[in-house]
Amino acid sequence: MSDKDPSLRRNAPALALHVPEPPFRPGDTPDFSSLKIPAAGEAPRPDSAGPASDTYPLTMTLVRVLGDDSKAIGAWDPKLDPDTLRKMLRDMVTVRIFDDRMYRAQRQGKTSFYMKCTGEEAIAVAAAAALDREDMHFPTYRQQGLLIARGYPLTEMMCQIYSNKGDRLKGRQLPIMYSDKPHGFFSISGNLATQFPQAVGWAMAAAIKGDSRIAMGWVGDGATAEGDFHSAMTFAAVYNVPVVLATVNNQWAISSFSGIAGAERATFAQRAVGYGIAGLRVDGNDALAVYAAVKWSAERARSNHGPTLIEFFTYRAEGHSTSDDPSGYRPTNEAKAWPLGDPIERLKDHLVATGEWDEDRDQAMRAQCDAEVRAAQKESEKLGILPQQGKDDIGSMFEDVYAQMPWHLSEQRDEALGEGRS
Amino acid sequence: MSDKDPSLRRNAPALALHVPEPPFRPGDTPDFSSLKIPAAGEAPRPDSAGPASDTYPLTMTLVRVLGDDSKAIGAWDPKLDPDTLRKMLRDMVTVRIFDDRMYRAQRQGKTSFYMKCTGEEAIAVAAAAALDREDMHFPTYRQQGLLIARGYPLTEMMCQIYSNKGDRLKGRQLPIMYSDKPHGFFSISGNLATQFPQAVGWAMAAAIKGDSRIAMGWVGDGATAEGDFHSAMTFAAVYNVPVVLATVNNQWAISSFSGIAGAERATFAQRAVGYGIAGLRVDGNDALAVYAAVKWSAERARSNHGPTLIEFFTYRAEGHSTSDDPSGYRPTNEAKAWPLGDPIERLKDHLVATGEWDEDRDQAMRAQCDAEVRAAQKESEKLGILPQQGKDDIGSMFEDVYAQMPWHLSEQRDEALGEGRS
Amino acid sequence: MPTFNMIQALNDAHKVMMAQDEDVVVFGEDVGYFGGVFRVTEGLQKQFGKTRVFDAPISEGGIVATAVGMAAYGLKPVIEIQFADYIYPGYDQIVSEVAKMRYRTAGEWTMPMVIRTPYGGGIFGGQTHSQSPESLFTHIAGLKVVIPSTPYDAKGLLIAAIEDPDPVIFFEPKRIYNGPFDGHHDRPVKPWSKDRASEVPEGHYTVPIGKAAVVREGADLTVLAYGTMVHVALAAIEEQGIDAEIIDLRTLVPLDLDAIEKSVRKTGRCLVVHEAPRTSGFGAELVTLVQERCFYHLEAPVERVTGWDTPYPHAYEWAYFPGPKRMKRALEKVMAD
Amino acid sequence: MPTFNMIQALNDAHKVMMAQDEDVVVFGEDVGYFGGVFRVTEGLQKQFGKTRVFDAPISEGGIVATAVGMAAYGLKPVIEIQFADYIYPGYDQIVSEVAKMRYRTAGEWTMPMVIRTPYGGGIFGGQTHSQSPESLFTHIAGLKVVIPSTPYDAKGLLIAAIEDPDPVIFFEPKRIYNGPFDGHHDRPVKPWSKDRASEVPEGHYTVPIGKAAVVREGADLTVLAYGTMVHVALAAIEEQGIDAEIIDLRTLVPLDLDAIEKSVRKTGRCLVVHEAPRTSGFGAELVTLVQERCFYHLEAPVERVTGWDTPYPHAYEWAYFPGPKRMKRALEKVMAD
Ligand SMILES: Cc1ncc(C[n+]2csc(CCOP(=O)(O)OP(=O)(O)O)c2C)c(N)n1
Ligand SMILES: Cc1ncc(C[n+]2csc(CCOP(=O)(O)OP(=O)(O)O)c2C)c(N)n1
Ligand SMILES: [Mg+2]
Ligand SMILES: [Mg+2]
Repeated sequence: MSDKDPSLRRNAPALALHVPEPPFRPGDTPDFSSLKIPAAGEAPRPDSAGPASDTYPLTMTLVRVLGDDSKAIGAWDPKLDPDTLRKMLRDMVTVRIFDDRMYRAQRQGKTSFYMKCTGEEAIAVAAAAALDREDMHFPTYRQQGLLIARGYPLTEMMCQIYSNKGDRLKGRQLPIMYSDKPHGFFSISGNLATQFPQAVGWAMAAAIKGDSRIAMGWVGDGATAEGDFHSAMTFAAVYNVPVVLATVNNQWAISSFSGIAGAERATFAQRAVGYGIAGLRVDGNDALAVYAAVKWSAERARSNHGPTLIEFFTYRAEGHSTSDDPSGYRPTNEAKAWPLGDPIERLKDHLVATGEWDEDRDQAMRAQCDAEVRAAQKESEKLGILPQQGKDDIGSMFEDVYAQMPWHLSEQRDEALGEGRS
Repeated sequence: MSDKDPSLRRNAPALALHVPEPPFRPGDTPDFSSLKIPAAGEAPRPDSAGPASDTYPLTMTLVRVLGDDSKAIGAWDPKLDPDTLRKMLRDMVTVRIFDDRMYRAQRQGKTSFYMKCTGEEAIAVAAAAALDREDMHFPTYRQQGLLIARGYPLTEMMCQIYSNKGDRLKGRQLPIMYSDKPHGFFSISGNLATQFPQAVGWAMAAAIKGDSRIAMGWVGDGATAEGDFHSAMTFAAVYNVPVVLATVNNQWAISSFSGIAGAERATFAQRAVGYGIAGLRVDGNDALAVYAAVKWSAERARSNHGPTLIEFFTYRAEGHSTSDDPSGYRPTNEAKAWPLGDPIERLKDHLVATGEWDEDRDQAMRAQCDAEVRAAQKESEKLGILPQQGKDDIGSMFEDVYAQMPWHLSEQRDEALGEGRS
Repeated sequence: MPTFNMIQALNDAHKVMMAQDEDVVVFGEDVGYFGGVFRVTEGLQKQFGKTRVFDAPISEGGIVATAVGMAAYGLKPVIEIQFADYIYPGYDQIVSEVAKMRYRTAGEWTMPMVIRTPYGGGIFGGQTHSQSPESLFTHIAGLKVVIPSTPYDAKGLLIAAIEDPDPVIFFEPKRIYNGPFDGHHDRPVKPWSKDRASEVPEGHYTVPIGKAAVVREGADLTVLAYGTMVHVALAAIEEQGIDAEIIDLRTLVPLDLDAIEKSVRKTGRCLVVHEAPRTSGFGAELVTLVQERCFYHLEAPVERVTGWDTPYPHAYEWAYFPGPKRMKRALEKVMAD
Repeated sequence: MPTFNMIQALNDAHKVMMAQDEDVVVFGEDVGYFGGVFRVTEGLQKQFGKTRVFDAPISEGGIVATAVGMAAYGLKPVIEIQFADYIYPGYDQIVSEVAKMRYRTAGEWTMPMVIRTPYGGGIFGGQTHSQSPESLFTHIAGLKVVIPSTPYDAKGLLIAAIEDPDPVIFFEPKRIYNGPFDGHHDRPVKPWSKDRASEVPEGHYTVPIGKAAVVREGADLTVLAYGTMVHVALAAIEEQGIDAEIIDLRTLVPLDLDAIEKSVRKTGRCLVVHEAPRTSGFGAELVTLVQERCFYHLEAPVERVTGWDTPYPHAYEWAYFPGPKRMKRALEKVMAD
């Protein structure tokens, strides 16, 4: 029995709960023609040392650089040299191929789990290019592009995915939960959003120490709902922290569309306004726009002008993970209908349009990337695949809980070793 | 040894941590002359059924109704009849006297703890007047005015404060942690901000049930930093929840000024912009403005136009609680210097200025309130004060953990009773 | 009688209760249109509408907090935390609010709600899809803690939990959602349909909260287990040929101490089994109670079989999981002493 | 040698370490200019500057999370959670991040930090200023849990905690901040200055983490206690005239099991004492370990003296607190059996 007694209320209207629903469900024909996409080059580029309020209009539009003619246009054009662009293209292609191979490896039973970032490659790759090599990233599981762009060996990534003898994390983490300090890539957590305020803490430490390195935190659209998002924003605002906070809005959180995280009413970039920090909303499938926005935010942070929240607007083109089948909650052809295109094709077209690239070079580059990935896979599989693991070196399971193994873990290790032998 | 190696960085500037500092510390002469206070009547009043963005300018100013001449002015004037105003004045005076008596009772050793709301009386009292009697409040410990305005017996409040035989909460809660369902006053929690998303949940339930009652949640400026604040805002925005969310910005959280919660960069009302819900910033010492803002938000919620975040700008005129001595962290005369005045005097002056009140009536009313509070105190002290409690009915300590007492609590109760006898 | 796996049984319990009681609402991450990542809430939104079954933002704290508000209003929220490993952002609301509300309001406000969450190992879920945090809830006065081990119990206990006037943390052993598991990961997976406990009556029935089940009678040893470990324990004592009495606790709080005492008084030996890490696991409370109550009946120290005091390491799934080998050694020990 | 109460001793430990190690930073609610609501950080901001000692927003989750980031950078954060009752919003970051970081990164990232927090009853703080949640941390692999009971130990243990390469949850028994407490709330309060343990050396010294202290030798009974209860236990056995050995655990994880075993083997009886609720309290782990390791030496069941399995009720402060009467009955029981 509920408390309510509607008779208490005269002629007040009945209240109603609004439950957001995505525009399209399985069976519908996705049609994004009503989506308002600002033209490339339109967004103004304020001074990165200016007041945060200068950026507020930018939280409700999209910073876009690549025009329909594939030319770079407007104030946000980062005017990158072709070599940088070609490296970005190559990195993005490598990510795509890497994802495909590892997805397949999971399907072949070589590991337990995999997550792709298909359609989102521009974001991590261009962010890596825009930050300095010594800056620190606090990523989620869809920023494999950071590692690849920073030259982390593919074999290391694969060994982690296979939890094999080459896995520097000793088989302890779920596949793709990479960690690498030398490459400025903080340990990925399975607990969503935890890394976002951690990035702020790292940058606070840098500021305390008078360092010049900054941090960049990452979070998904769905995970912005966690309290940790608010912690990150609050601490970043209070202490004017030199951090770039990125929300990758790929419009889905497993089966929940971004409306369940609040996107019906406000952009994710707009959250910045609430805290009085700078905010930018960026076409995440436009590598140049991504680069430019991260560069701007990094400049701002590095000159003690404070944090920036960036929303990268994109689309999760594939399933959430190997455990997910998106045909259960969205039309299968929605990714194709998504109007902001494939970030790889868009960057390639730009290079072609500016005479810096052609089909032949593209084919050759892709073949090379493919060969590299295959070679790395072969190499790493020599060190084993998951089904063979977990039998040797069982004692290692008890290491690194503490710096020194306490008695109770030594005892348990001996028990476990005893089991192993029995 | 820290990680940093400044030599890594060429000639980048040193990063610096900004640690907010209040304008005045003990020894300083508080001077608020640079504080920009918008004139009463200036703020426009948008349609309560309009888009949230209509309110955004209102998040960065102050809705004020009572002018320097003590007349009500502008679109927000709620045009209340004098009886309502006189009741509000009376309630506010009662709150002030109640606080003084109970503070003194604590100092006399009659109870363990007390918290005043001096300077903030207008907020709860006017909010109670603006909402319907059946609407539900999820308060903090500084909304005693809600109970008093809704006619909750003072003796009940005092019995709770004394944890005595008359305490409906059976002596289980710290003084002032009231709870009363019939008066639409949810159980106060010692854990800051927990009630804020609970208010949203209650209002979600009302919406699910097609009820017409709405909820109002309350939180302090300091406590907005908790993750629960973000939960409340997110759920309220996502489901278009019929809830009024109030932040009482009294500029202090124990010893920390509001800058430590982010007030240097954005108002607390501005948080609303980040979620795309309506936001209002209100002079909390202006009872008419408080009333008008709550009324507007309630209308909005009740007509399914969604949630509103209101910031009530005020000043905590006394210590945080009986455990606190604010002279350790702010000038003792800061409260006096605070330019927005005493809410009681301001409402009184308004009534006088409109010919609805005079000094004699005021004196008489205050004497009456004083007598009522004294009588209630006498009455409730008949039922005991704290130092006498906790000896009888020890078995009650084990009730209400569950609906049915499980064996382990029966056993423990018997043990406790055994101790009591020994 | 239909044959259900545990997911179907839980789904059916929702349906029964949502049809019977309009105040029951269901929400959580991905539970609406999609029906939950383990599909426990499949079809509920279609049947009962979007305002009674809906997706929630990824905020376990917000999910619990809004459920508190709903319960205060008079609804009965049944919420899903996607994995028990993700319950911690909601821990403050559970510990400080849900658990204490009846007490601090002297019964004025109560918190009839069910917090469902899949827990436990055995699926190569790594550190954050394998945890067994039940003891962290057993320490909190005001909560009931329930863990079923069969489809029949899952449905009956879930219905009882929804009808219970107090908040219930309902842990679902995800490894046995689709079939019982004897701990031999290298053997073929057995479906529930081959097990008698998959015969689940239609409609409303309850399995009482606070009552353990003696799933096997025996004379020489009492084994206390719950969730997946009930099945692992059953297999292990058969393999070792020990005439053990196996008690499936089903409810950890309030505990069925009578059943435990009775059995240990009879057998004189006791083994406590869980997946969670050893130190301060619920096994510690069980051992303590047994030694407090049956001290003079004990012929040997009560033994514990548990997970290790480490995070749950991905590749070492079977070295971490308390499987047949760990059971065997403990059985030998407790019988030899 | 200066005479310090526990607050001064803790304050001094901060000063020693902040002067010695530039990477030590201190933050939390009200810890900056004001010096903390219990004044433990008084004067630190003035001495070490605002960027090393500062107020934090009221967000225990954010405080722990930013400390994680700082530790990842290479700093050593010493953070204050104003009351242990308010640690739960930070529980996810502590359990999922702080505790597991070294493990999940195979030692690449470590979390040397101290999370200080006042805990326990005896001050009429009601439900949310009296809790003893230590067992909720002892279950989490990767954390160390330390609880001092004297000014001397407080300083030495806090310095050891700050120097420790692993995260330490440092519970401070607030009832004895200003003086030891024998459980007789009706007697005059004794200041620390009358106690030998208030003689605190200047400068740097450590009390090792993982080592218990035998605070009274005895032959007939072993009492395991920590925090405020060490003093309550001492008084109780004197009053009962029992020749008990009292062990102040000082560290709960990693536990000094050797000291415990040695004592129980000698005495044959054991009583475990804490303020926290009984069910799944740390006492359960202690009882379990004692019966696992000393079963054949035990002459009677190990007894527990604890808080009740209820929230901490304001007016019933002394009916809840495990004081002399509860001690007496348990002592009689454990000695009689
Ligand atoms: C605290 C927590 N709650 C729930 C989950 C389960 N979970 C894993 S990924 C995911 C969706 C995240 O969506 P989003 O943040 O948008 O990131 P995306 O996957 O789209 O990159 C969920 C709910 C989790 N890992 N952690
Ligand atoms: C979760 C939690 N953290 C810390 C505290 C301790 N505490 C009690 S009141 C307070 C300050 C609150 O300030 P604010 O929210 O501004 O409210 P005000 O007291 O000014 O009304 C603090 C830190 C608490 N009660 N709960
Ligand atoms: Mg997403
Ligand atoms: Mg305040």
